[in-house]
Amino acid sequence: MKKIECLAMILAGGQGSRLGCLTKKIAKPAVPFGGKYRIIDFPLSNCANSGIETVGVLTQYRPLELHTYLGTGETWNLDRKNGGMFILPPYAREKGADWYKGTADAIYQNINFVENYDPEYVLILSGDHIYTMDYSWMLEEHKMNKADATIGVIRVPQKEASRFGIMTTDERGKILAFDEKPKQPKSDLASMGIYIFNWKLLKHYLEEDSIDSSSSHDFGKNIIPKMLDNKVRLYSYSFDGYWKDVGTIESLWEANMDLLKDTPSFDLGSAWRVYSATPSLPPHFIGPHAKIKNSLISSGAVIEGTVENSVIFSGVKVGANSKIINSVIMPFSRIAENVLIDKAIIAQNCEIMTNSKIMSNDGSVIVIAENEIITPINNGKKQVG
Amino acid sequence: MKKIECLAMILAGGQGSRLGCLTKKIAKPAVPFGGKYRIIDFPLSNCANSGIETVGVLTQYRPLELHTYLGTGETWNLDRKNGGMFILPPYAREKGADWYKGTADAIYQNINFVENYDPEYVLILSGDHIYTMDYSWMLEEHKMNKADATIGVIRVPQKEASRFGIMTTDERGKILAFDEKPKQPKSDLASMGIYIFNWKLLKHYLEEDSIDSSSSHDFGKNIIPKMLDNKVRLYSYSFDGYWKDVGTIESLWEANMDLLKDTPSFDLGSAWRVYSATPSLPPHFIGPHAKIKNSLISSGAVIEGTVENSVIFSGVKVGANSKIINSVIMPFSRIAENVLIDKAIIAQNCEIMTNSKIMSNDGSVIVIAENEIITPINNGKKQVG
Amino acid sequence: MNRVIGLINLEEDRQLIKEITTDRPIATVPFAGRYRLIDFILSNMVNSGIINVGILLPQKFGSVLDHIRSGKDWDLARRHEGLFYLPPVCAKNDSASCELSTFYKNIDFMKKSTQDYVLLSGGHTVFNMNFNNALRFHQNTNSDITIIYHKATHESSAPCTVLQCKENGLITDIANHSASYNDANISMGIYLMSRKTFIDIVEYAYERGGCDFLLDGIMRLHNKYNVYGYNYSGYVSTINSIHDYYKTNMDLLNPQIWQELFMDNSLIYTRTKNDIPAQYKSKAKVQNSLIANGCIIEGTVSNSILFRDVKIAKGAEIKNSIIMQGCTINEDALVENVICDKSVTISPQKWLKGAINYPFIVEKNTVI
Amino acid sequence: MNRVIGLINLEEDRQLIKEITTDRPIATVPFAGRYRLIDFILSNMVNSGIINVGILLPQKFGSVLDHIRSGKDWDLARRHEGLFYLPPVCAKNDSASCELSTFYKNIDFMKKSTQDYVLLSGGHTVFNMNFNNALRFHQNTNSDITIIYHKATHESSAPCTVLQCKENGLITDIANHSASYNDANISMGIYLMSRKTFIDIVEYAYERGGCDFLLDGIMRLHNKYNVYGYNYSGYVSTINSIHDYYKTNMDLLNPQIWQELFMDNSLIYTRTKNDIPAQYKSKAKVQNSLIANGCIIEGTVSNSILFRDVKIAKGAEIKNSIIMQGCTINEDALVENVICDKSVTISPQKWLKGAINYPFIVEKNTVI
Repeated sequence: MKKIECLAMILAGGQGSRLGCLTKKIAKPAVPFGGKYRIIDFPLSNCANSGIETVGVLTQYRPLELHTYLGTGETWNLDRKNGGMFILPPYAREKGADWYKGTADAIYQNINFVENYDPEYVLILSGDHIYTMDYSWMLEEHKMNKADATIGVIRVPQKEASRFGIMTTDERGKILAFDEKPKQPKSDLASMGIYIFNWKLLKHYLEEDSIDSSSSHDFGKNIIPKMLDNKVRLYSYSFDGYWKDVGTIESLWEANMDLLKDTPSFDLGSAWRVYSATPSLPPHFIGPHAKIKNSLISSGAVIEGTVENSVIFSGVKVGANSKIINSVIMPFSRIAENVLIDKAIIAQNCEIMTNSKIMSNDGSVIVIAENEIITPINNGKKQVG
Repeated sequence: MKKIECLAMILAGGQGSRLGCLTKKIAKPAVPFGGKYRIIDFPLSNCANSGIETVGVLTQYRPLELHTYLGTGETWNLDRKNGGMFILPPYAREKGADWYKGTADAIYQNINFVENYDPEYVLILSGDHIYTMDYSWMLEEHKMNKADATIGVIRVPQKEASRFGIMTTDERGKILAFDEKPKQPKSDLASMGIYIFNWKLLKHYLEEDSIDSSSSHDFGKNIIPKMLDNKVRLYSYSFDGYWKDVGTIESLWEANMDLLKDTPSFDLGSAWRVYSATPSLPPHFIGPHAKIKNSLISSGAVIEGTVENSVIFSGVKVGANSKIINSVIMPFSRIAENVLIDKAIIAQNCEIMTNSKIMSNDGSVIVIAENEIITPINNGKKQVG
Repeated sequence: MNRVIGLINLEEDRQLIKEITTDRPIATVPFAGRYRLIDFILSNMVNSGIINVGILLPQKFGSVLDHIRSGKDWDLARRHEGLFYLPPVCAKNDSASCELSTFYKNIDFMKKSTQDYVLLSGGHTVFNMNFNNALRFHQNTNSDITIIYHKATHESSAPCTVLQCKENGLITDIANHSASYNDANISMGIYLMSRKTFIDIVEYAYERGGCDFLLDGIMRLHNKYNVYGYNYSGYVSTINSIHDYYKTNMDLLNPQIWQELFMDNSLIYTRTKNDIPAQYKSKAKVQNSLIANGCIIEGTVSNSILFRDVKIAKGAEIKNSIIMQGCTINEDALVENVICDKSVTISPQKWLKGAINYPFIVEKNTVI
Repeated sequence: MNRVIGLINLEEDRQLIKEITTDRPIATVPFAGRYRLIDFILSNMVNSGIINVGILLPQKFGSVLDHIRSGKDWDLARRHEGLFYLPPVCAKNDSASCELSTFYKNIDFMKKSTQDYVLLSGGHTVFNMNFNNALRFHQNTNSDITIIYHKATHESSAPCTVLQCKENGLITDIANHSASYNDANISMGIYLMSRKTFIDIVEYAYERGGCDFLLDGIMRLHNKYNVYGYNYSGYVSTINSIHDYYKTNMDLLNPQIWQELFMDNSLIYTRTKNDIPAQYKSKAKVQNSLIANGCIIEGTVSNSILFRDVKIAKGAEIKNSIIMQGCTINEDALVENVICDKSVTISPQKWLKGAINYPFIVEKNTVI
C-alpha cells in the first residue's frame, strides 16, 4: 500500500457507562447529538477536513449500530481506494485472542494495520469529544517543534482541572510535567486526549508497554509519563475553540444547549463542515399553531406544539398543546398532546403519552431510555442511568 | 429496517490450521484461489447471484486482510443502502465480552443483527468451500417441503464419507438420520455445510443451546442432532455440481488443478459470475520464448519461461528458462531464471532465486509461505504446515 | 420487480413551464424543500424492486447528471445493472431530439437485457406508488400494454391524456391533449409492457417516421394490442405549468398529503447533501410551513416552503411563498405569493407581492 | 496537488482517426488490452494528488459516461469535490461545439472553486507522469502558464504544436500545426496555470470570439504572460491517427515501455469489470503478446494484443494484430496486421491480412 504521512486512530471502544441508559444498547460514539449528528461524526469530520484520509476506528463495546452507522465511511468522504476508514475490532491470532485492555493496548494490537501504511506520524483521537479542529495545523507545529509527541491542550476552569490530565509547560509549549487527574492541579492546561506521535517511537513504547504486567496500558497513565521520564521531546498544542467532553449526562445535555441561542457557543453552521449521514426525510412541518424559538429542528419532524430552547432530531413528533423546554428529543420519539417536558433527554423511539409531565424537582437532567413508553402514571419516573 | 425474506450468515472466523503456513497471517476465507479469487468470493458471489443482498460475515481469526478485502462489499454488488454486507466480529457487552465458541454460538451472539431484518429464513454458509450454487432454488424447495430446516447435500466417494456429516433420507429427501463424521458411514450423502432454517425455530434452538454447558455450540454436532431428536421437519437438498472443501493443502491444490485442462472439472467461465476484486494491472505479457499450456494466467504477470498445468496469479514473474508445472503461484511472487517448480503452492510475494528447484520426492504438495526467499541452497525445504 | 427494466424519459414540452426551466428540464426542478421532481419516479421504481433504470437525457442534461450522478443515493450504483444513461440523439433537421429515435438507437441494449418487462415513464409527476400491484394486474389480464391512470378531481382546461376504459380496464379510446373533466381517467404517462412489445412498438413506429411513443406507437397500434388501464388512487400531481408547480407545493402544507407522499409509504430518496438542522432564533415565528435543514430563521414565515440554507433575517416576513435553496431574505423585507429560484437575495425593506393564483417568479441568482 | 483542479477537454479533431471513432471520442478508444485512452490522463491526475477533475464532454459523450460513470474506479467519487462533467454547449451556427464557450458558460463554477491552480489537458495521450515536479517548476519560475512538452524522437509530417524554449524554459515561439523534427519540443497539450490566469484567458478570448484555448487564448496573449515549457522525459505517445494507434499498441510489446507505463510508476486505473484469468488450452501457442483476462486461447498468437474475452479457436493464427474485447476468431482463421474493433467474429478458415504500416480495420460487431 501507499506510504502516507499521517494516519489517525480513533478510540471508539468504550462503553461510556456514565451516560447511563443512553449507552445500554449502543456504544458511546454512536450516541445522537445536536439534532442530526452522532458523537463520532466530530473526530471523523475533523480528519476528513484536515486531509487525513486513512483512519482506523477501534471498536469493542456493542458495535453493531456503530458499525452500521460508519458503513463504508462514505459519509465522511472516507471511502477511498487507497486508505479510507477501517473498522478495527479485537481479533483472534494463532495463539488465541485478546480484547483491548486499554487505549494503548488497542493501538498495540493494531500495529500491523498501521505498519501497512508506514506512516511518519500517528494521530490518536477519542470518539467522545465535541469540537471542530484542523489537525493539520497541529501536525505543522509538531514538525516545527521537531517533537516526538504533541498533545492537544485546552484551558479548563481551575475547579474542573482535577478531572483531566494536567500539564505544566515552558513558554515554548514544551511539556515539563504531566499529572493524570491530579488532586492538586498545578495548572489549568488540560489534555484533550489528542496525541500526535512519531510512529517509530510510539511503536517502541507500545511494545515495551505490552510486556509490562504492571501497566494499565493507557496513554495518559502509562505511555505519556514514561515518555516524560525518558526525556522524550513532548510538546503541547494549544486549542482555544469550543471543546467538550460529553462523557456524562450533564455534559451531553450542556453541549446540546450550547448549540442554541442567537449566537451559540458552538456554531454548527460555521465554515467547517461536520458530516453526518442524512436520512431520506422531507423538510419538517410546522403546524398552524406551533411556537418555536431558540431551537434546532431536523428533517421529518412534525411540530404542532411549543418548542423552546431545545434540540429536536429527525422524525420527532410534538403534538398540539405540548411544550418542550430545555430538552433534547432524539430521533423518531413521539410526544403526544398536552405533554410538558423540561430539562430532559429523551432517547430514540420513545413514546410519551398524552398529559405526561417529564421534569425533575432537583434541577438535574432527566433521561428516558430508548423505546420507552411513558404514560401520565409513571411520568415522574426518573432514569439517570 | 426493511423486512427481508432470507438473510445469509457466512462463517468466516476459522483459522484453517490444516492449511498450515498459508493461514499464518490471514484467515482461511482470504486465501487466494484460482488465479484471481479468494475463497470467500464463492459464497459471497453465490449470495449476490441468488438475489440474497443482506449478508453477515462472521470473522474472528486474523481478520485484517479479510476485512480489507471485503471492504464495502462493492465487489459482490453488496454495498446496498438497505441491507448489503456486514462484517460481524465478536464484541463486548455491558456484562463483558465473548469470543465465538462455535459455529452455532457465532450466530447466537448475532441474534440482534438478524432480528433487525426480521427474516423468515436464514441461510448459514461457510467461508471455505469452492462451488457455484443458486440458493434461491434451495429456498424454493425448502418452502415447497414446508421444511423447518434444509441441509445442502452432495454425494461423496464412500471412502471419504467419514470426513463429513452423513445423512440418511427417505425418497422425498426427508432426513431420517444424521451422523457427524461417522466411522461406519451409512450412506454417501454428505452435508455441504449449507443450511436454511426458519429463523424463529433456529433462534429458539440457539437460545437453548447457549445455556447448555455440555454443548460445543456447533451446527453439525449439536443443533442438527437435537432438531432430529425433536422430530423437526429436516429436509435435504441435493446438489450435483462441482463442490470442494478446500480445508487442506492437498484439496486446495486439487481444486486449483480442477480449473485447468481443455474441459475443466470446474469452469470459472460459465454463465454464473464469480465476483472478485480486480487489481489495476495491465494484461499479462508473454515473452518471445515463453511456452504455455493448460494454464490460467492473470493480469500483470510476465512470463518468459514455461508454464504447464499451473495457475498463475496477478503480477507473478516467471524468468527465462524457468519451468512451472502442476503448481499454483500466488500474487506478486517472482520466479527468477532457470528455476524448476513442480507440484507446489507458492504463497504471495515470494522470491524464488535463480537455479532453485522446488519439488518433493514423495508426490505431496510443497508449500512456500508468504514473503519467503528461496535460494538454491535451501531449495529442498519442504513446508507443509 | 427485478424482472422489470425502468425507463425514464426526460424529453418534454418545456414551453409549459418555461420560467424555472431555462437551464434544466422539468424533471430537475427543485420541489418540496429538498427534492427534484425526478426523485419521485426514481424512488418509486427503486421501492418497487426495480434495479435497472435507464434515463433518457434531454438536451440540457447538465442538471440531471449533477443531481443523479451514479445513482448511489437511490441505491442504483451497482457493478452490474443499476443506473444507465441514454444520451439524446440529435435529429438532423430540427434541434429537438425525439424519444423514439433515442430508443431506436439504443434498441440493441434493450434486446440484450435479461428483464421481461419495461416500465416507461416521464419524470415530472409527484406521487408515491409501488408498481407491484400494477404488474400483477398486467399479468392477470391479457394486457399487452398497461397504462397507469388516476381519476381527475376537478375540471381543468390544461391539456392531458384522457382514457376511456371498460369495466375490466380495457381501454377503448385514448384522447391526447384533451381537456379534463371531473372523474376523467387521466393517464399518468406510465406504460407497462413486455420487453418484446416495447421493442416491437419502437421499431414499428420509428421505421414509419414516428417520434412520440404514445402518439406514433401506442395510439397507432391500438388495434393490434390489448391496452389496459390501471387505476391508481393515491395522490397524483403532474407538473406541467407554473400553476401546477405552485399549487402542488402548497398541497404539501396539507399534513395528510405530506404524510402520504413522504412518511407513510416507502421513502422518497434524493441526492444527499451535508446540512445542519434548521436554526430558530429568539424572534422566530413560523406557522404552517415546511422548513428544510440548514435554514436560519429570525423572522416570520407562514404558509410557505423554505428549501435548504435559506436565511430569513429579523423583521422579514414570508407568506404563501416558495423560497428555494440558498436564498437570503434580509431585514424587514416582505415576500408574499412569490417563487424565488435558487440563490436569490432580497434586500432589506423590499416588498414583493404576487397574486395567489399568479405567483411572482424571481429568477436564479437575482439580487432585488 | 489538492490545490489543483484538473480539466480534461475531450473536444478534438476527430477526422484524424475516424475509423474507430464513429461512435466515440478518441479518449474512449480501447487501448492496451484493457484501457481507454482517457485512463492515462485521469490516472496521472489522481496519482499526482488531484481530487477535483472536470471533464468537458464531447458531442458523442455516451461512451464517456459509460466508462467513467461516477469516477469511483479512479477514486474520484467523493461527496465533495471529486469528478464533475461539463456538458457541451452547442454553438448556434455550426454543429461543432467549442471549448472556450463551454469553459465560459461554466466560469462561475471555476470562480467559486477553492483550488489555486488549473491543469488543463486533452484526453488521448499515453503516458504515466506525476505532475508534482511540473507544479514545483511552475512555482519556482515566474511562469504564468507552463506547457508540458516532450522531445520528438523522430521526424514526422503529422501536425503537432512545436515550442521554442530558452534554456530556462521560457517559450519564445509556439508553432501550431507544424511538422516535427528530431529533438523538437512537442507540446503535450497540457497547460498549468493559476486559476485566475485561466479565468482571465477564457474571458478575454471568448469575449473576442475565440474558440480554441491555445490558438485564441495562449497564442494571442503570448506577449502578456510568461509562458514556460516543462520537459517531460518519459514515454509519450499522443494518438492522432490510426497509425499512431497501431504503433503505440505495438510499442507495449517492448517490455521496458510496458513496465514504465503500467508497473514501475503509479498504477493506471480503468473501469473494473468482472473477468476470469486467461485460459490457455493444450494446443495454445502464444509468444510476445499481451493477453487480457477472460481470453480463451486454443490457437496461435504472436506479436499481438488481445483484449478481454477474446476467443482464439484451434488452428487459428493471430499475428501483429490488435483484437478488441469480445472478438471470436474461429478455427483455422488467419489474422495478420489487423485491428478488430469490439465483438468482431471471424469465421473458420477466413484469412485477413493488412500491411504492417497500413493495418486492416474491421468495424465493431462485424461478422466476416
